[in-house]
Amino acid sequence: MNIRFSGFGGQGIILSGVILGWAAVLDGKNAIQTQSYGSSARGGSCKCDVIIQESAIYELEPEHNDILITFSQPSYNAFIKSLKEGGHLFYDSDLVTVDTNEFPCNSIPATDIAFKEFKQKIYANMLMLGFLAEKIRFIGFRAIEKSISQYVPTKTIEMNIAAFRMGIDLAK
Amino acid sequence: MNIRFSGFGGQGIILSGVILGWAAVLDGKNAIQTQSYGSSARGGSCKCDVIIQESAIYELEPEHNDILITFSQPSYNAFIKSLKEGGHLFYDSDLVTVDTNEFPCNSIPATDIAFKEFKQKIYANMLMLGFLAEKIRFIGFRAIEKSISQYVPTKTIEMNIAAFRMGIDLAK
Amino acid sequence: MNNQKYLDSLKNKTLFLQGDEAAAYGALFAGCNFFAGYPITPASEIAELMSRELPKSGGYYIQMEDEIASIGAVIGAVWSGGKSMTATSGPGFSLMQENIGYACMTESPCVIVDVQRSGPSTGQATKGAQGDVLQARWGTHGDHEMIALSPWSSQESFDLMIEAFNLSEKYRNPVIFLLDGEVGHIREKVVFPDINELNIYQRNISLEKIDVFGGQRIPPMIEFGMGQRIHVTGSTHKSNGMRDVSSMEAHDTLIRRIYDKISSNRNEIAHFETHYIDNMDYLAVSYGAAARPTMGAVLKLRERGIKIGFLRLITIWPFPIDICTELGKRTKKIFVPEMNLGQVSREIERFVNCPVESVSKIGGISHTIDEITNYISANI
Amino acid sequence: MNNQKYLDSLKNKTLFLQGDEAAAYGALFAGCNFFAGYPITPASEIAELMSRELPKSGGYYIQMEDEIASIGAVIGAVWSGGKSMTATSGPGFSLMQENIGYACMTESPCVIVDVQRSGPSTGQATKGAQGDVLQARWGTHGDHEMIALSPWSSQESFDLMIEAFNLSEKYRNPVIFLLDGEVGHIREKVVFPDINELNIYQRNISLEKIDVFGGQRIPPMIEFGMGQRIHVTGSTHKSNGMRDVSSMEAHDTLIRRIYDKISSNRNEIAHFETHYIDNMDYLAVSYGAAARPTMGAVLKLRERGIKIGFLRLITIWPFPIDICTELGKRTKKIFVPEMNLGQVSREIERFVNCPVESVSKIGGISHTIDEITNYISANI
Amino acid sequence: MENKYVKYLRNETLPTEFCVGCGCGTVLNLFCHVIDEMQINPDDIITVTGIGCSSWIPSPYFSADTLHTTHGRAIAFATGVKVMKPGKHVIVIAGDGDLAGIGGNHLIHAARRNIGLTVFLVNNYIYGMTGGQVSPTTPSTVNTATTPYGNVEQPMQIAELVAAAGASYVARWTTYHVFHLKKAMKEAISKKGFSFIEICSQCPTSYGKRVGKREGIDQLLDFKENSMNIQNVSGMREDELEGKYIVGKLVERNRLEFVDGLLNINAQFAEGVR
Amino acid sequence: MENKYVKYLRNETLPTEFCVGCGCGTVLNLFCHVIDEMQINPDDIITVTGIGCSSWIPSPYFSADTLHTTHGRAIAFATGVKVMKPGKHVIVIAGDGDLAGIGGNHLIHAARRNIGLTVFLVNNYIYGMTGGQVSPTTPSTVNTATTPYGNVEQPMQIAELVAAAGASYVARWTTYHVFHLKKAMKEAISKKGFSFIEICSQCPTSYGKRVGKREGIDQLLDFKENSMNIQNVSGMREDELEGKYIVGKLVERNRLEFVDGLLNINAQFAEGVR
Amino acid sequence: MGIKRKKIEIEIDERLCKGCDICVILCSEKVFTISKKINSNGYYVPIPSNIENCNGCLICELICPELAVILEKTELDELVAL
Amino acid sequence: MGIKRKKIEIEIDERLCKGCDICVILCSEKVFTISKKINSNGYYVPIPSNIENCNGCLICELICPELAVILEKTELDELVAL
Ligand SMILES: Cc1ncc(C[n+]2csc(CCOP(=O)(O)OP(=O)(O)O)c2C)c(N)n1
Ligand SMILES: Cc1ncc(C[n+]2csc(CCOP(=O)(O)OP(=O)(O)O)c2C)c(N)n1
Ligand code: SF4
Ligand code: SF4
Ligand code: SF4
Ligand code: SF4
Repeated sequence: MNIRFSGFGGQGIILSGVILGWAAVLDGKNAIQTQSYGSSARGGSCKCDVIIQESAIYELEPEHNDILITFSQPSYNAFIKSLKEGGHLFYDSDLVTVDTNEFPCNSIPATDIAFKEFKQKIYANMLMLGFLAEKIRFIGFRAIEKSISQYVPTKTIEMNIAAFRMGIDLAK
Repeated sequence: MNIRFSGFGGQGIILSGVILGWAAVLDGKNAIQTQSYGSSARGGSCKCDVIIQESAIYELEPEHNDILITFSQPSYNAFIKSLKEGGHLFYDSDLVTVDTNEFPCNSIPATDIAFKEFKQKIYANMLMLGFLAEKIRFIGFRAIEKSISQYVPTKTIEMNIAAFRMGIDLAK
Repeated sequence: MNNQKYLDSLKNKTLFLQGDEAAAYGALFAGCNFFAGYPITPASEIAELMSRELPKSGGYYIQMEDEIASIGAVIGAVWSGGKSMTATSGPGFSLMQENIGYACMTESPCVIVDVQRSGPSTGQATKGAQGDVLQARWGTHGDHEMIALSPWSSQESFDLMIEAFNLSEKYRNPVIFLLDGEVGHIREKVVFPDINELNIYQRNISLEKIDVFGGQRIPPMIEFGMGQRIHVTGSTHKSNGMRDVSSMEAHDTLIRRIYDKISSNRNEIAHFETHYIDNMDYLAVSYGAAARPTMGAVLKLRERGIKIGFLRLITIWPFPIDICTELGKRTKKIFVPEMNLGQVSREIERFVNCPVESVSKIGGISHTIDEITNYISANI
Repeated sequence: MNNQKYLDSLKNKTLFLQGDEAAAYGALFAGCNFFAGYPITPASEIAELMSRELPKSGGYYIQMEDEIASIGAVIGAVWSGGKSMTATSGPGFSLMQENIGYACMTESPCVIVDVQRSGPSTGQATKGAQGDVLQARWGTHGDHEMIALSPWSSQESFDLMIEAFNLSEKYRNPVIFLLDGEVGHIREKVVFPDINELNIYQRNISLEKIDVFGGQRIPPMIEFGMGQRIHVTGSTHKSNGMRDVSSMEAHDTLIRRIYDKISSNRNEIAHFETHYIDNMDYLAVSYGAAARPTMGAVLKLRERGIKIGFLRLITIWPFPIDICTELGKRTKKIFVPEMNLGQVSREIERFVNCPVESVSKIGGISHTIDEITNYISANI
Repeated sequence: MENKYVKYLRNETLPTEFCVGCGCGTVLNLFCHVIDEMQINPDDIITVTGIGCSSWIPSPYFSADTLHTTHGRAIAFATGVKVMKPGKHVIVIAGDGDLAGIGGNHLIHAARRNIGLTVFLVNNYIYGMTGGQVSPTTPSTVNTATTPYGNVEQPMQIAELVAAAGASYVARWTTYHVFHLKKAMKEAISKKGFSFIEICSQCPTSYGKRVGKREGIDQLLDFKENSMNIQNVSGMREDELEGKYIVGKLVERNRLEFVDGLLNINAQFAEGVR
Repeated sequence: MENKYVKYLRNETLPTEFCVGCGCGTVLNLFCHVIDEMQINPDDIITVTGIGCSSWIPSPYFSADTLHTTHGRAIAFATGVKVMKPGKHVIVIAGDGDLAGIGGNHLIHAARRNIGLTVFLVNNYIYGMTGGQVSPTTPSTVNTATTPYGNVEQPMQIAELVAAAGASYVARWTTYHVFHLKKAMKEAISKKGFSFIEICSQCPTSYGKRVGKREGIDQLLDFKENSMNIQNVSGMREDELEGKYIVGKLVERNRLEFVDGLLNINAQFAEGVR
Repeated sequence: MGIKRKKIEIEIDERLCKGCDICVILCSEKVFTISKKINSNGYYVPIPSNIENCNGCLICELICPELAVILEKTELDELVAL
Repeated sequence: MGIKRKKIEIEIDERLCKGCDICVILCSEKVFTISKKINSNGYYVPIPSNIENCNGCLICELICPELAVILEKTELDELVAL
């Protein structure tokens, strides 16, 4: 399964991918995570890819994705082409306008909810991760929560997990 | 014919070789000149090799010399081994003590004569060149004089040629 | 906290690490206690991790003013008892070349990581490549041998870095750790070993006065501060280290020894992995990032009934000549997927008579499995 | 005095020159008007002559603070209308590698002289060698091609330097002038030509706005100050020069074009000389200093009735593949005298099936004719 | 409608790729003003730059001949340019890491040589482009990506160093001091010989966030509040000056410009070989 | 009988390969005296050097651990040495071309970093070993092998530059000032932090002969006659100072030494990962 | 020479502005206000809502890192304008 | 504390001296004279011919580039020596 997170730098895109990838490993699967960085992480679109498989992973850069998660219009525009036929699209409904109906779409106004519920936009990524995890049940919630608690600053673990769980609820 | 000039830095060793080599070319022969330089030119022995041939010269560093000219004891010690059987040894009789009688020897107290006759030790090299040129008649005197006048500072051409000619006379 | 305690604290841990980070941890396990470097994409992660972890294990991190200074400090540290390393990418690796030659000439054990990016020149700074393979061998002036290793995963990056330090100490030669931007930046699972079960080659140090630069094929070292007043120089030297720049014999003896200590141990240094070579018509040879899709392609091709074997190089230099020569006799054609315009493929050509075809890809995106599969299918 | 007058004053002169000096005069005849360098044995004579002669011909000499700055200034001068060069030896050549890659990437015509000395590292500073042959090809990071020429006499040093500038301008690539300490320091007869009868390749400059970095295999240049506001970068760029560091296509197109412009013109660039190849059992291949005693040995061996041919390489890179392949088919064995541990011999191995034997000599003293003669006699 | 100075830029490259609130854009902006006010035709400008965010100011944005070189080597390349094009304005703009870190030697030697380059060093106290590693100008004790436990080195006083190296014109200003900086830029460009301005600039992304100044404006306000003119600092102790930005003109003097020196020599041969 | 300081030398390397009357030998001589008077065991000294005649002072002559590095890089190598051996005296001796020419960047950064090295820069105003090419310290107008029509560059004021870079101790003396220089060497070696002495030295072979001073003594007499103490030059004009050797101590100050800084950090982890 | 009266027009270039708010904060006369409107690049472009307060100091135009402040200052000759 | 009398011995190490004559010229008391005798390396080694003039300043010993001046200064306690 190839998953791409995308958006602006500073939206926690890469962290989402790392958390998901590590969760997959904790869940006994194989996973690799890659990201785009450097100058393009400042201005334009930023992306983070995760490949999760039962078998050994030999592909390094997937040509097509099964899932695309996007938090900005420019990144949506840039990456929508990479989504496989039948792939799933997740996006922040406040920040992205979708101009195709080729794909099953799942959206929440994650950033807005995060700001309203947790006082900080930065929790949008965990909201979305929960939303994704519930919609596509491929990694155990436990593993994801464990992964979250290992990757976010200790003081924010609780909030992040709360956001993650709210994402799950929103998907139900 | 392989000729090696040797002595201390500052005795005009290399200039002698260059002048002789160029003279050979002016005389219609093939000639190459090489020299040792760098740190060894400061302290220890310094050498300058000239190869003169009618045919094209393919050898770059002669293993053995037909003629060795030497102006210092250390360089004599270092290079006497390089002289071929039957090779000719030329040296400044004040500065070098010869400890072999394997070779035909030719010596003059060139430095002393230079100082006495020309007020400067530096003309010893041209004295020796004249001495050599007369003893081993292999390059025309004309060519050598022309070469001298091209290589020494304009103001000293006359003195250098005078020294050269005195060398010739001393060899007669 | 000393190194032992620090490493105990990491015992048997499993982490999700980039190849760069895994390499840095590998170095710490190998006993690296000095890192000097200069930031550059895609190698900066190594410096950053070392700056964070080295002080914990009692080592030292220093960011120098450039790459030339970095490799200089690394070599200075070696002779002062350090196990030391630096990490850079192509532009910095080019700048280091003069002093890499110095490390060869003075037989200074150290590890130089080159996380290859898409070149030449500044190229595509954030994209991976395998374009420095021949530079790793020939980048510095004058005759020398070189050891270079290239891992294909984060776990191997960790493991191989330990091997890099071991080889470096054992052969008293710099070792080039040829990561590529792809492997350097993939994050995947890495399991740390128990340091007490690892085989760490301890520097061979003589407490008595011996010839540090000759006498035996790989002389033991004496370090600064041991009261032996050693003399270390990149100029031609006698076996006691004293400069001798005019004798042909001194040079010939020194350089041939330094050369031979590597090339005559080729088979001991050369690591590789083979798959399906007992029953093959064709052979794929690859290494580092490109070896992963190649492995995927080999599996696919065999599923399709194409008898293809796979040789994955782990050691690139000294080149694993014997295995290439042998496999070259048993295959109709050799395919070499590389993220460059054909570098290892050239070396293979020297040892085989069958056609060698470079499956090259440049521009910073690694081969897909399908690309390699299709290329090979179409060209057999 | 301008360049024309200056060169007229040298017309048809015969001088007794070192290979270094001859190379410098060759550069002046080729129209070189900018030299930036840093002293180093055995290349300093080139700088010294240029510092003396360039002002006479209206050009500029500058001694920089190091070799990195020197090659930098050289490239800066190129884009500002200069025909420019630098000269160094191994240690400096290693330092220049990063910016040599920049010159390749930006297709900046210039000439870099490497008067090879005995390495690696500081080695034997005053002794000649041929140890940088493969470095000249692979010294900088990333995929690139290279042009490198190696003369065997003072006269050829002069003539070939003109060719070096011509090739550099024609192919818009740096050219490495691989002198060796031996040839660089022999003094022998050199005859200057009449500048008016020489074939000097004039830089192909476009007065109109065109793509300076693409569109055709070797695009014309536009220089600074022409009002075209060009953009020159060592990062991956589009054909108009503007940076594009994320597109695979941009990189692939650029790098393959730069590569192909050299390799596809291999036979036009590759100069060599053959002797006795019509009737041979064995072949000697050599170049530069080592080619002289080799020629002497070939003559001796033939006198003794041994049928040996001689291929003298003048262009080392791009490697003259065709002649090697062809001659390789007609000989039982190839002998390669080189003042290194076998560098060109490795390249030959790629293209022939017969045994290739390196007749290597290191330590700063060139082969004698007898050494080569005896070696070949004993090994046929 | 468009800002009239945008005409000095390569339009297709806009908006810039600089981070939001980065000082590099301000330097670019001021540079356009200066060129405009000095009525210099951009065709008479050759910009030379290295590698780093600050190097992007001329490359690709400013529309003139642009030589984007390797990391740290801009001044070396520019030397070749100036020698061959002494009539042009050869202007180097790059970062602290580039010009004073890896490139420090070229900087001091060019200053000593007094070659007629104009150098604008954008000092953002960090290696911005590579993601926030310590730079030679990072203040002591600051945590960066490679000084996680605080920087133990002293920051380099670049302007003072360049002055000691022999430059003809040296000043230091911040991106807050737009009027002073604009004036200084004009002086630097007009000055014969090596002229140099250290421009203290904000980098919210890689530096600011490490010192609790996450937005560009935060560092600008710091510049505003903590700058002191060089004329007022003599006699102050080192510790009193900590955290201060010492702005103003450090040096202005007349010495033989290097390329003039070369031209003088060549002039001796104008009529024949001497 | 033998001079008692010869015991500090590698006897088999004597007599030195320096030219007759070269100042390098005097520096070597004084260094032996200093080590003797300070009662430093040579086993506690690590000398580091570059390439050039001056670099031969420690390598091979002085009998201690010796790291003879590449041209210009001595200070970089020495940095690695000092970090791993903070208890040893790490002493760098090399030439102007080496340390301030090609190696200038390492010099200023080491001074800034204030790493506890002792650096003796032997300034002979020329590239001696390579046969007399212009150096960054060659005075203007002097003809050298590569400035046949006179040097058009300004000479670098190395001591002033190193002071501006942040060194803890900076002085300049000549080989004529043997007593002062000996004292300064002791101060430099004792000083915590980066300490630096520029030693003006004669090179009859490659420099002296180009300025009409063919013997070592000629330049020594020039040093004798034309030196001025730094305390007496303030207020003097540049042209008044031409041809003068400004000697004396430029700087002595206390700042955190770099390796101490590193050790402080490591000490934080002495009891566990923080 | 008569007294001059200045006419000032200020606009912000939507294409270029990145919403750093430097102009907003540094303008001593509070000419700009932060907006809630996102441009196509995703940035909040300030609004020059109090142009009449502008004293023509030019700092906004000079300091804007994106050359996005378009400020036109027309000096009208008072005598003519009257 | 008594008055000290100094006994000074000066020798030049033939093996090391290169005949630069720096000692000869810089000695203010003219202790050394230039010799005509060449050593085995070809250098003219000065002769410390006027040792009695030596004021013990030590400059010759310190400045000799070859560590060739051997100067032994023995301080004799006057009282004891008497
Ligand atoms: C030889 C070399 N080393 C390292 C790098 C990586 N690199 C790119 S930009 C940069 C430093 C940027 O810092 P600075 O010059 O201060 O510019 P800024 O980005 O902060 O404006 C570095 C180290 C490189 N490109 N080349
Ligand atoms: C990278 C490199 N460039 C150039 C040289 C050649 N080289 C040897 S010594 C030297 C300069 C010597 O000058 P300096 O350092 O002042 O020492 P001196 O000989 O004058 O004491 C140079 C340029 C070298 N060895 N390595
Ligand atoms: S990283 Fe810093 S310097 Fe670079 S563009 Fe962003 S704010 Fe500017
Ligand atoms: S060349 Fe100069 S510095 Fe070198 S040994 Fe001779 S006198 Fe001394
Ligand atoms: S300063 Fe410029 S970029 Fe920033 S908000 Fe104002 S107009 Fe926009
Ligand atoms: S100073 Fe020393 S080397 Fe020179 S003459 Fe006197 S004793 Fe000899």
